[in-house]
Amino acid sequence: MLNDRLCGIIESILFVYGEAIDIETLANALGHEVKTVHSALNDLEQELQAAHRGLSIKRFANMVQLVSKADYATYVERVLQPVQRQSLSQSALETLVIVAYLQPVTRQEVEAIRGVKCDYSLQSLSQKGLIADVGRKETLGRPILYATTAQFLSHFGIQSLDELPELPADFPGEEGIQLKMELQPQEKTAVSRR
Amino acid sequence: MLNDRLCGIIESILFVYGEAIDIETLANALGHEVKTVHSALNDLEQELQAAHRGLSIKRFANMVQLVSKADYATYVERVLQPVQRQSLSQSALETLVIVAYLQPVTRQEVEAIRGVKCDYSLQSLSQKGLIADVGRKETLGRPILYATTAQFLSHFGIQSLDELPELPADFPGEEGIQLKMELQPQEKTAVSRR
Amino acid sequence: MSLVFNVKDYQGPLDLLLQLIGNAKIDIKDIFVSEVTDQYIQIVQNADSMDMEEASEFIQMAATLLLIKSRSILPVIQTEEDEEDPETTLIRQLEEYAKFQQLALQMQDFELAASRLFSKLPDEFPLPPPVYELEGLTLEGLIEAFAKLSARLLERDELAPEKHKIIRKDQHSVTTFMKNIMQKTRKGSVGFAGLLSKSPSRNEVVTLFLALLELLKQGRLKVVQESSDAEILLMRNRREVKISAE
Repeated sequence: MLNDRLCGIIESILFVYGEAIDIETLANALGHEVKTVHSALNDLEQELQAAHRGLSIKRFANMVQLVSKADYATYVERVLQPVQRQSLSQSALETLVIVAYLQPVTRQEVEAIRGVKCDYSLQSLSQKGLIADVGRKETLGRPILYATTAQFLSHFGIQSLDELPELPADFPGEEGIQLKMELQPQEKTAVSRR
Repeated sequence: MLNDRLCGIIESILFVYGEAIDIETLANALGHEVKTVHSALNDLEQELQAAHRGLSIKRFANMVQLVSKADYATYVERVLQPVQRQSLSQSALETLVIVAYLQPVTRQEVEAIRGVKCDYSLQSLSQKGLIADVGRKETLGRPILYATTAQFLSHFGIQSLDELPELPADFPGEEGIQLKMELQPQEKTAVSRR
Repeated sequence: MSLVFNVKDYQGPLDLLLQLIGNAKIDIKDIFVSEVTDQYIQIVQNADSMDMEEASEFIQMAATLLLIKSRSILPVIQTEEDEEDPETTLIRQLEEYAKFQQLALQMQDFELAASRLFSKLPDEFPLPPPVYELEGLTLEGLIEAFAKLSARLLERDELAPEKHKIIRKDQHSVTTFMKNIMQKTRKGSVGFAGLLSKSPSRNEVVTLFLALLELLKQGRLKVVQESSDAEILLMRNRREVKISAE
């Protein structure tokens, strides 16, 4: 190919440049006619279609840019955003327990029990897919209701919420929780489990 | 080529990543063995040697980076002026070379050879990430030991320390250095790395 | 020969000496029989505005050179046996340093070659939301978290009891009241009020009344009230009496 070297040079320039570059600027710098550069770009474009190439050319208006190949985007994502291994903090676990037993439950209700702000732990549990926003409570401010997800069940190795351990009759927490629940009276039976 | 697609995927990732990436990280993210990735990198490297390719692969330590081809540097510079070349000062270079050959080495040992104070050049090399503090020598005063980094290899375009030019045959070497070291008598083997 | 040197152009006294040796085209070992020593001392003397920090090393070297020169003029001073004479030390140091200078020069070529490889900045790549792989989640951990939470809640409630009213578990149930009524009516009729405790809660009254209604529905009890404000008398149905008598 006559344009072999020119193709290589253009690839080199586009690579380092990173952004889109005006084809005329490119031609001037290389001392070639715009036509020649266009033809070299055509060759390059064709060559980049092969599976062993990870790049592609983007042309728009009179600009050209070297970009990564869309087909391989998922692999790029895997490297840039590897799966993060995490465990839950004690505070997140507590929040999760409250949501699991009292769902659907609002942030305010969880906070009333834990006695601390829970925005962060609720957000982090949501992000991890353990709880989800399942609607809004029809009270003042229509607060978001949280419930556990199917992923929650699978993470803890249970098939349904019924398998959650029953609370012992004399469980000190039970009383405390129900007490707090009076602040926001609700029918325990009206809970809709997903 | 069996690795066709893998080559393309790696090229794509290296392109987006821009910086040098750890080969193990790459292999983990792709779900391949390090060996397989190395072999794909070899294929890619060979393929990039063709005139119509403007890129090349730089490997150092356990890292790999996609860079432009050296042969086409003058063209790249025509478009991208001014390209900042970071070459080291004579005094920094001398200090760095001594560290490279005698690592791990203390400031006092470097100064004994150069015959001048080296605090400043060691500090500036550390700042540039070319050398790093790797521990302390178990002698009086527990002086800091310096060694070169992966960045050092990258700066000089070599894959490992084995590629450093060989020491001249009649190099006085250990003997000569130990002469100066008499000021701080110490066992060269007593090095403790962190 | 006018030497216009600035010591700042050199990487220290060894560098300057090597340059002078190079200019004089002599072997390092011949340094003391050449004019290099004189040249060196002259340069250091003529150098104006040296800062003390840099100067000290150059001056120290000048002193060493002068010592060596004086030794060559004076009758030989016997040095201690295992002590190296300053000439040997300096030559060794110069040779050693020269090697590293040579290596540095080669490394400069490497550096130049490597500087022809340009990298590119990372792309701004749109990423999907992060994926988390959760580890160490167990049912036991969940229960434990609940236990800890409960313990803390209890402690908190004990610390500030006045803040909350304690609601007791329901002590009364319809079934137990039904049993009570049947037992107390065994020996004849009983007044409704007589079945209640001394200071009954509303809950107790209601539950007792519910138990009463239930027994009436089942036909096991009869209720008699003389007038609307008279006491309600409860008595067993005859059939019930019969059955229990049998």
